Amino acid sequence: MNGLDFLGYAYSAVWIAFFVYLITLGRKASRLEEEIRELKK
Amino acid sequence: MWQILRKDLRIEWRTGEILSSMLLLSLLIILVFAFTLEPSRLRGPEFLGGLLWATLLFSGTLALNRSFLLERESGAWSALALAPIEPGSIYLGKLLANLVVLLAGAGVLLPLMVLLLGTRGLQPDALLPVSLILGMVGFAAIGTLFSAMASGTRAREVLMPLLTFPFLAPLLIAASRTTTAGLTGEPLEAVQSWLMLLGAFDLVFVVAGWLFFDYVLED
Amino acid sequence: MAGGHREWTFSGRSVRLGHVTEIEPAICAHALHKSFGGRQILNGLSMDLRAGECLGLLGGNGAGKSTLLRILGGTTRPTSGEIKIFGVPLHGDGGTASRAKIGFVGHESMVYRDLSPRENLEVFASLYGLKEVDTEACLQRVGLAHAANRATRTLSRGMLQRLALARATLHNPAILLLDEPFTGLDDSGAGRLREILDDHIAHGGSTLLISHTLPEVAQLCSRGLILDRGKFAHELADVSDAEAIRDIYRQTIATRSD
Amino acid sequence: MSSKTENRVSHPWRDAALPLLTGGFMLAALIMIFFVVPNEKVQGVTQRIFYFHVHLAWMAFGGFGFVAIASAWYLKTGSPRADQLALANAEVGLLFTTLVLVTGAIWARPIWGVWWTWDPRLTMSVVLWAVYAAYIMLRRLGRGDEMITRYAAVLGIVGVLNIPILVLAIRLWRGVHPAVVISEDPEAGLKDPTMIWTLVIAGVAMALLFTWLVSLRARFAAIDDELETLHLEGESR
Repeated sequence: MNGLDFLGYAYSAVWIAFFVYLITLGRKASRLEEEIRELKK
Repeated sequence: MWQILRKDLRIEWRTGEILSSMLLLSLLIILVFAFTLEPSRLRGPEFLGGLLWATLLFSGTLALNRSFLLERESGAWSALALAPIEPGSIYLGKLLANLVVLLAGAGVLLPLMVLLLGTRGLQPDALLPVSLILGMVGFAAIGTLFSAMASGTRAREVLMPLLTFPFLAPLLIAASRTTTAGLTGEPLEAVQSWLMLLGAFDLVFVVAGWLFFDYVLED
Repeated sequence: MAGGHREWTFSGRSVRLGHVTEIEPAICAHALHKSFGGRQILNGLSMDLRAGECLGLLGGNGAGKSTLLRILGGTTRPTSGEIKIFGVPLHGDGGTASRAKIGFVGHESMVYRDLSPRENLEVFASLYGLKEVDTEACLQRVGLAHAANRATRTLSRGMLQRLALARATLHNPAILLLDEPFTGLDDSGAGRLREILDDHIAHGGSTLLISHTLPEVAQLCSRGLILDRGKFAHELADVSDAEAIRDIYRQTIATRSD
Repeated sequence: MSSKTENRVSHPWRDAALPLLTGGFMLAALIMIFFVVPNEKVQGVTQRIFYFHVHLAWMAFGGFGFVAIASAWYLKTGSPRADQLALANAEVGLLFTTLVLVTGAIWARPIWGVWWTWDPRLTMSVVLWAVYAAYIMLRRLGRGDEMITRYAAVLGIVGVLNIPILVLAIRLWRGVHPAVVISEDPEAGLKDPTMIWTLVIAGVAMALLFTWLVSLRARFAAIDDELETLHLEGESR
């Protein structure tokens, strides 16, 4: 495996991790929005 | 607009506070240049434009800050907001008053720098005042708008240069270039595009300040 | 101004009565909100200042009285809401001109410390576009003639308050917005302020007065509003009896602690 | 907010399509850049960073444009949504500008032999970085203060007015003394069609990522604002 391939795998891994993080952030935002809607009632 | 210009000049004429503090700081900055850089190397006229603008930038920031501190003290700024004049006119009045002070400062500072740095081989021509005035209009336009904003916040001394300096990047490049050209007798053609750039900068930001001051005047 | 002769001059002096119409209130504020530093100061507040009336604004510390007054005067911009001065929106076309109808005395004197009282009045006269204004008479009216040329920086608190009063009444405004105007004034100063107010009311001017001294409100005002946490808690149609106000005031504050 | 009564509001575009599309395109772009696309003739492997670098820059500057539009919208209507969008665009734009500077430095080191040079584009990026860092600083200073929000909106609009002048000034400035000359090899540049494809895919991926980040940031800004109001209402009850 040459250096470029290695970098490619590394960056893809980083991206997938970041992607998952962003998805959880989105979930968290939805949950908070839900809670605020509840609180308003 | 003229009322505000007259009022500011009257105060400045009486106290001389802004101009004297600006000049004193300028002198100190020249000393700093002399101590930190080898003074004999600063003799070349090609550095003078840049050194002058660097000095004016720092001392001018002080002057602009001070000018709005005067307004905020005892809340006179609110009285301007109460008055039946267009916010744009208040902006132009403050801009002109600041411009007069800044130009006066530059007028004193330039010969002082030539004297202290021992600059040789100067050939000043009509380009020099033109470049100083064009540069100062832009500086005062940005500075008046942003120090009006900064003076309303709790971190005014820090915020004003933070907001102003990046905006002044094109102005500083153009003004130091043309001022150096005006000092060394370069032909006008060499800096024509720089002068046009300065003009455009002045026009854009004077108009922007005039338009947006409405949102800055009131708390 | 379109239609009707609301403004006319009498021997060179604008007569304030001319502004008064029965239809339009002097100030009409609608749904004012203001938050500052993450705190809601005004909470959807609406009010009228009727032409010719003297309205007392009551409320505890931090109820939002001063903020309301500054917003009505146009030195602070509301987060949302609308203000009309004699039917003209304050923030809009013609809003600049309607600022000339307002005289404002706030917590701060709003004058330049480096100019003398006389010079200050000259500056403000020029800002209000007054060609010939008798600054002498204006200083005389507030009893500051003897200090006309002193540096404002050296004036005492009460003298500054007098100067602020002179500044606010310089242009004979149809509306006076006063935020605890008696603060710092001695007996003679307070007497002069009362004279000015009586004169203003007699000429049909409208007044909005913030005060913590209930007898003062009872003496000067014809109507009262109690402000609590950015909302109006109570309207007092009759404020002639200071004791009665005090009772209602206490009641309003008492309901709050529930 | 709205008077919607249903408990769960579904946002299929925001919650599903946008994340999935971004994830897919970004993965595709990474595969193209690292495994598919051939080396450029002159700059070699280093040139691959450009597939991201260029789009990062475009999205960052586009974001600053959106700051100005949202700011103008805020000044016109006072809508909190506009303000949240301006903040989100400024923050994500600043993040992307930071990445532009980092990728620029990584590229400059092997090609020009230095980490930093006063190249027009790099200079431009660093000045804009400072402008929007000051913008965010101003906003941090006055959280929840309507006056500061108004000032920031003015700054957001005036900041964009500065960009064309800045571009002209820096072009003129560096034009006088060309710092680095890149060889004019006719073989250089994007000659292979896969290079163009990579560029396009990376561009779409970057645009999607920018949109996703901005939408997330704006949602959290809205949540912040809502919590603030709820807190205040609770206080005055």
